[in-house]
Amino acid sequence: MTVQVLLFGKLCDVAGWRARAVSPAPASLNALRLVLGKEDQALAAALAGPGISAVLNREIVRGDAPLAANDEVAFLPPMSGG
Amino acid sequence: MTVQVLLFGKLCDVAGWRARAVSPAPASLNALRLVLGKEDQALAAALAGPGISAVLNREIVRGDAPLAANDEVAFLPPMSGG
Amino acid sequence: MIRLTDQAFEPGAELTAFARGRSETGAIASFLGLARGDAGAATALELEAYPEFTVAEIGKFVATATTRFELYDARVIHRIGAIAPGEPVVMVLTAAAHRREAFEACDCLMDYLKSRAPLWKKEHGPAGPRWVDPTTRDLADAARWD
Amino acid sequence: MIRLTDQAFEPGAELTAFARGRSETGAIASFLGLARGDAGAATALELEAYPEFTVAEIGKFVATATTRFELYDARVIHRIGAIAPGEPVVMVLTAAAHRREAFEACDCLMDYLKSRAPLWKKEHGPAGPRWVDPTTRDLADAARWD
Repeated sequence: MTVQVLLFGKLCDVAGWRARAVSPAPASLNALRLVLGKEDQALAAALAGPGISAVLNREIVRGDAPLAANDEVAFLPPMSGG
Repeated sequence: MTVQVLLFGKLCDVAGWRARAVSPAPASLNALRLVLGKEDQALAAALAGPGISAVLNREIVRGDAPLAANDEVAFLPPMSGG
Repeated sequence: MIRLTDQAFEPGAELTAFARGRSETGAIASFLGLARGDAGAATALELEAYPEFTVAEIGKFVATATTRFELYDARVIHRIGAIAPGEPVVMVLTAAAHRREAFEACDCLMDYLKSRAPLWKKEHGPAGPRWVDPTTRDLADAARWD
Repeated sequence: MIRLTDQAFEPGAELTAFARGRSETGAIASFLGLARGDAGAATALELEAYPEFTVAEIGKFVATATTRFELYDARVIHRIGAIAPGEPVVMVLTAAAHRREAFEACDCLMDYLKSRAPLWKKEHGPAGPRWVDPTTRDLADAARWD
């Protein structure tokens, strides 16, 4: 019963990690944000910042969503390619 | 004492020639237009049509201009490249 | 159609392949973005992607643009990983019957890639690394197509 | 910088040559115009120029565009003579620090070539040859930059 969490761009630098398993799986995206933020205030602030997107199993999610075992959640900072 | 005359695009097809020497050299561009038109009414009409540019010695000329021996005059129909 | 690569690519070869055998395409627009050296201020770029997601998202956008601009074809090649100054970072190619559609689609795709595609760009320079945020102009450019 | 040629050219090789060694150029836009077959309605194109004059006039326009759009470089290659469907007719390349300038300059140069450069285009089709006049849209496109 874990969810896989991925961070990209500056969120990686803030947290000091790129991917980790969170176990037990929180019930929702918002619950996952709380779990991650409790251990790391800088990450909590960064995740609450402007322009952060959440992606659940490769689909963008606005707001909250329930989580299940083996879900993949990614947090994405503002994008800039090209 | 000649001027070299060049026609491009549809003007060529109308006149049936691409380049010819006109001798004696007419005194001006307008005089040259008259000389060419006197022998060929279809060309006279085409040269008087919209969007015909005259080029004298590789410079575009608006309206009339004096001609001298060995000048090169080109008449250009509306342009379309690319 | 969409390719992320951590290897240098050759823009001319991409254009040649894209242009081949198109007897009904009148217009091919292309854009090639190179890593600027900024006279020594930038020593390298680093591009990060969320690979499968990034390819899928760009693919969705390309499909929308293909319909909107009546394209015959479109192609996006984007570097990821470390990129030296002068190297290609991104190439967009669009094929249409006429030039206006090809130009606009290419322009629109580049605006999307600059501020809305899941890519993250870090500049390494003498003052250390910094994550690049889209500029105000990038955001305004992308909003032109909304 | 400006080349008229009665031989087929290879667009990819032109892009590769143009893009080489540019550590400060961020953006290269290019446009490639191909002869369309129009599903059999056009069997060949024929392009006429007044060679030295045409090159000089295009050169003046490119110089103006280079200043206006702050280009690092620009290149125009234009076919003359007979051109088969699917073959390249024209290629414009522009290099600038940023993409907006490169795109706009390329677009502007193409609009110029379509209706204002000393070139004359004849289409050969099943119904015989006809001289192509610039379309209303071509004229309006060129006027955008006045």
